[in-house]
Amino acid sequence: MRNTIGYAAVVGQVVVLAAGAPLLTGWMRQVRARLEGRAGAGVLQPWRDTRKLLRKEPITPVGTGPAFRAAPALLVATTVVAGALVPLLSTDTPVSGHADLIVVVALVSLGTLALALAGLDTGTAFGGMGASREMTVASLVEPTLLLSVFALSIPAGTTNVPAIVSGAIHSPARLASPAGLLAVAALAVAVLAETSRIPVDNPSTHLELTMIHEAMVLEYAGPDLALVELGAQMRLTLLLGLLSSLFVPWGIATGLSWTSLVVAAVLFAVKVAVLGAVLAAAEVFWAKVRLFRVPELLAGSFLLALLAVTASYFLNGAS
Amino acid sequence: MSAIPAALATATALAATGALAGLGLPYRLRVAVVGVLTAGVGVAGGTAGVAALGGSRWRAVYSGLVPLAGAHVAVDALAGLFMAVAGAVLAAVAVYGIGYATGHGAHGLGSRTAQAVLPVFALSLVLVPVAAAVSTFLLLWELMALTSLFLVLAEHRGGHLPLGRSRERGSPSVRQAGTWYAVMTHLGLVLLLAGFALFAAQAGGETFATLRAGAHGIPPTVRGLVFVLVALAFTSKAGAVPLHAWLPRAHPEAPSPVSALMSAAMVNLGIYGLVRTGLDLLGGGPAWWWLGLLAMGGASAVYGILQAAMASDLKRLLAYSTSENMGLVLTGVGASGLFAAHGDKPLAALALAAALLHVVNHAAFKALLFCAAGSVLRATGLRDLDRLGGLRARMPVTAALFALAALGAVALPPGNGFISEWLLLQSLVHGLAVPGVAVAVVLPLSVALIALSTGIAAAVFVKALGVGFFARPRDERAAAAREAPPLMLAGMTLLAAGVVALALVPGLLGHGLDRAVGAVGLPGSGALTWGGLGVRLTDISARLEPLWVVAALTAAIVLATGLPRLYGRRRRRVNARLWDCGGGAPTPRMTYTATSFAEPLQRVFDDVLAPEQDVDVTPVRESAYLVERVRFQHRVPDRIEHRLYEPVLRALASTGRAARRLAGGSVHLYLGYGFAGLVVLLLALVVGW
Amino acid sequence: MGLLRKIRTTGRVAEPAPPRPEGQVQPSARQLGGSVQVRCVDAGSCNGCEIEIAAAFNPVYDAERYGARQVASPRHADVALVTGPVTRNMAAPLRRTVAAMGEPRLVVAVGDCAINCGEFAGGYGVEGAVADVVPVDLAVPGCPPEPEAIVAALRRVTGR
Amino acid sequence: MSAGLYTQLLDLACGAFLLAAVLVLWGRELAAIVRVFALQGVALAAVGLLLGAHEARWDLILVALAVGVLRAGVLPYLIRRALAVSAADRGSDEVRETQPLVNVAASLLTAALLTLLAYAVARPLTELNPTPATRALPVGLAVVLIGFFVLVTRRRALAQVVGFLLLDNGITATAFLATSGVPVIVELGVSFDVLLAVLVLQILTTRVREAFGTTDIDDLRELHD
Repeated sequence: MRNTIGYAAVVGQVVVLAAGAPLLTGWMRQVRARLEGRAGAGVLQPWRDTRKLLRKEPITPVGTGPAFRAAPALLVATTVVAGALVPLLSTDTPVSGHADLIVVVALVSLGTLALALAGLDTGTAFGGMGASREMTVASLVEPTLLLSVFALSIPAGTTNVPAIVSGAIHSPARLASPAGLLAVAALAVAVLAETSRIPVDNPSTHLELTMIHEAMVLEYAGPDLALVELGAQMRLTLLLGLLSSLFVPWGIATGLSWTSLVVAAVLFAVKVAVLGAVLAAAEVFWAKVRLFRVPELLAGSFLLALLAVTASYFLNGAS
Repeated sequence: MSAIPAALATATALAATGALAGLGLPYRLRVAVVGVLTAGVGVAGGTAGVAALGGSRWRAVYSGLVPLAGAHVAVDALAGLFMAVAGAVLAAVAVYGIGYATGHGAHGLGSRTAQAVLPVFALSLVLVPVAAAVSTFLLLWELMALTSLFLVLAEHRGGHLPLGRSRERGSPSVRQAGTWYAVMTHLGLVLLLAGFALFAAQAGGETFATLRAGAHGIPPTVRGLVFVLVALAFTSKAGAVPLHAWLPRAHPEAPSPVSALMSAAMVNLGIYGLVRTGLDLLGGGPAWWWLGLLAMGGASAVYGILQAAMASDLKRLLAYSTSENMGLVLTGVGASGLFAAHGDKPLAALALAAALLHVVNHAAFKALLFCAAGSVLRATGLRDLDRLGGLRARMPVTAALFALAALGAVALPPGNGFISEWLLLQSLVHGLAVPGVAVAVVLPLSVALIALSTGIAAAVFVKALGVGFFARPRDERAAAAREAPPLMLAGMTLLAAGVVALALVPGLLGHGLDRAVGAVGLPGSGALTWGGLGVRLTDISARLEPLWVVAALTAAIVLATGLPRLYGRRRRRVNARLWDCGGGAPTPRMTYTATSFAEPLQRVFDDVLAPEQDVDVTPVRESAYLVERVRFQHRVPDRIEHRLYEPVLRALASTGRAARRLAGGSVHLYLGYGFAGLVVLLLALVVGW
Repeated sequence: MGLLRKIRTTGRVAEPAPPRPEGQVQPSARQLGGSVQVRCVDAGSCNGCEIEIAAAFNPVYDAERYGARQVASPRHADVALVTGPVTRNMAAPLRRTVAAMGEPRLVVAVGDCAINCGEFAGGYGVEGAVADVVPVDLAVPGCPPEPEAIVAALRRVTGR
Repeated sequence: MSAGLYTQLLDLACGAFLLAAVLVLWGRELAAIVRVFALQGVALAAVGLLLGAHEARWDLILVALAVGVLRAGVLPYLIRRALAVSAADRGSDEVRETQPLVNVAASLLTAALLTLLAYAVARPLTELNPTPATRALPVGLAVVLIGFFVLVTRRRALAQVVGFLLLDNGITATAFLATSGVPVIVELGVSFDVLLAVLVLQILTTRVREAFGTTDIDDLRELHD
């Protein structure tokens, strides 16, 4: 029984992630549309897009190689594995011992890297441009991510995500400390950069010269494109979910019971929907920054992460 | 007990035979025989190393071998680790080298001298960790330096290439690299000599056992001086910034198998020397030693990888990446010493284990990377990424192996580099429990620097793989490339097997690593438990089982490709032209080159890199408004070299000129100098005593 | 804060959706199932139609609510909105663009020029109407066509 | 107020205080910088109030309130007025710090190092008497350093004024945290000085602008040459 629920939680996390990701994107577009005075295409539209793309004919551009073919599946796979590891619904799963935050961060980077290689593999100017920019941004995000990990791991004494989350559930004061808040801010900026959102990248741009993520995937069509889009949407959901798990952990199942799992799923949906709405609303107010202003943004988030580390060390009485 | 001396004796015998064979045999036979014998040296040395890792130890004194002191030798697990790494790399690279030198013709690596020196270099790589006395160590160290110098210079005439084209870069760069290498390595030797002489004089003996026993009686300032001298020499050998200047010159110019040996086995010995003297012989030291190492490590990691990001020469890129990885190792060693200085032995053991594991991992993937780069060089005569490209279709095995090694180098799962970096990060993250302001300030910075270097490393190897091997060829030579011959592929496959094993089951290495860490007096298995599949930290809830990560990823890939197929209409996959914006087929010139790929990073780090560019516009003769030609030059010089070395060199040159003025040629003048010197000395004695 | 106030006072500007247009959903568009990605190709138009297409996607007409969205690459697209008479220079790029789109794909000719070269018929630089270059599935007449007409055509493709 | 809650709130206030300094460094829009500066004044007052409430000292509370009124109300108002005047004269050029001497990313990284330095320096002081207040001492020092840094690297006179005020905020915070409140007289004296300085600077700025049409400090160098 114990194992059944545990595995159910893992499968549930992956299913919620995969099924919910397009809905989250649809929801965010809907929020944005309403703020812009439009009617919007409905929350289900990304699922319709995916369905249609899966029905379309797969295309292999001549001159591309295995990296181009494998990247979409790898992108989705890394997100699925990371999604199975982090405690989105439950902290007590059979895999929770493996859920190391550094591993999760590295898995997400692996997906980025696969897509960048695919962009270079096409040999088009836009593919290379997207890959180059994406890797630049990704390499600058890395210090922020790892320092945030560092800051979060100090009070918990471990980098194990379920341990951090359950620790936070039991002593909520940790979250309201300066260290916690600074780490949230730093991680939030890093998440924006990792998921190619405004102000780092504009997900709905049509101008190739301003693209980062889109430029890498210009050659994908049909089912491959469906996987790429799904992968990107799942990544957004995963990272927003991780953010909510780390900083609003209440409701995540810590024990093993079916009810708590269902409650956790509902609360997860609510939390991510709220975060998504906030993000979508913020995107209406912000503009994309110039590519060479992005380092400033990331340097700022790095500073916040560093302050989080020092604050958690000095203020919370490690001495 | 008996395995180690027997193996070492075999290695020595094989190396001697190899040297003779290299001198005597005709070209075709020579390459094969020397290759096999060198591989034998590697296997024998590796066997000895593995035996030492397994727990056996050995010590001996051969009083006749070295005048005055006699040769002291000893093998413990720490030495064993480095011997095993060197041996394994040697065995695989020697096999690769047979194929490489065969194609090369009787020049370059195939030449008589190079083939005679190669086995000796191999032997020295295996034997340096065996030395157990200062004189023995320095002799072997110098042997290694000299033989490697010979090999770096092997292609000074310009290697002969199978396609009958001359190499892109002529021999001047080889000669220049040789000069830099010779000067820096010998300055290092001088420092080593000074440091060890001081140490031995104070400890009252030159065997490592005496040094170890006498280290604690030495006054702290002298100990500090010894450490600084020795550390400068060893970090220079390891290619740490700012003493790295020889590395990005010598490694690219050496024949590729030699580059692989230097980057994967020789630089490690710098780390070995540092661990041996700093942690073992001197028995640890005050925090400032280790803070210095941490600073050096962080600087090397970030600066090395930044230069690698700017490099468009494939082998130069790999050389700078060596600098980066040695920086990471130095960070681990520094953290280990720092924790030990503050009394946290288990954490110190964890940091050292991470550093040593990274040495092993780096050796595996870097040897493979250099070999793959060598295959590319041999097939195309090109090292310039801007001209390569499209090799994945023409050299599929080489490309796949390069990709595998690159995965290790970017330190992402499931690569092997990730495991050691994970351990290193864990040791740093949990290091905050160690008291001390310096620790609290330095550790977050170290984590940030490691993270930055890892992030940029990802960009670097995406560039190397994506620009160098993917897309389309940008040069006819790259378009005409053919897969490397079977022997080279065999050597690379051996290395690849090592990379895969290290990536999937690092636990196999566990006990050996514990013993190696234990050899310097830290509790080997105090902080780590090596399960069958992975690593687990003892006091902290953290574990990593790479095999499971790989299994999960594979399952997820199957799921991600399979599920859509079930739903989709199963239309046939069709081929289509690349989308060209409707403007006609994109030419290879339109693809992104390495330089353009690195451009955003270069702009971000403008202040650090200080690139130089100049635009030269030539108008036509008739009118100043019509442009005939625009020349744009852009290069990213090694700024540290620029700022640090050139002033020193200039100062040296002017001193030289001044000295010439002093040396007037008159015998009286020289005698006068001697007399004045004597008087001054006596005066000093009178005043001093 | 100014923007927030503006959003609140403006409210919804999208006009109420008109009834579903007459005429069958394009048979080849049935598989698309309510999701249509659009790539615009200007084959030589006077840019009057472009302005109307832009208007069709603005908040007032909001073609996006019927499931149509503009994309940056023909690989991602199901529908090519082609405007203008096809000039000699744009004939090959137009063919390539349509060829780059995966099946099922549709071509919508927008504006009189695209249907029969309009004002420019017989011009020395004109290759012909869109139908002379690539097979056309739907035509939106008008010079320029009103945004409603463009939206109606797109709705016949999305079926919503 | 329980000890735990007090520590929590104090830490939060200090965190906000430091964060505001960082944001001042980050921002380009002078109006936004002034807004952030006002928020920092609020955080500073909160620190004082918390300390006063914890130790039940009315003088401290009074000082904190005065500081709050001055730093979150009066000074930002004055600077904003100066800003409005210059914006009216010179247009948008004057209200943005477009080209600081050190680029923004580098100055953020420098701020990181300065913070670490402040922590390292304050460590021995903290160890003398480890209370929640002294433990937060590095925050005050870090703001002093960051303020100084702003003062050094900014070109616009108004941005420099903010830098100077940041420095002063830092000194006040350090005083609050280290000794649980400076004597009222000293605090009033310092604040008065600051007010004076702002007035002087404002007059100077106006003069400079009238004479040269811009407040880019680098242009002043031409006077010297």
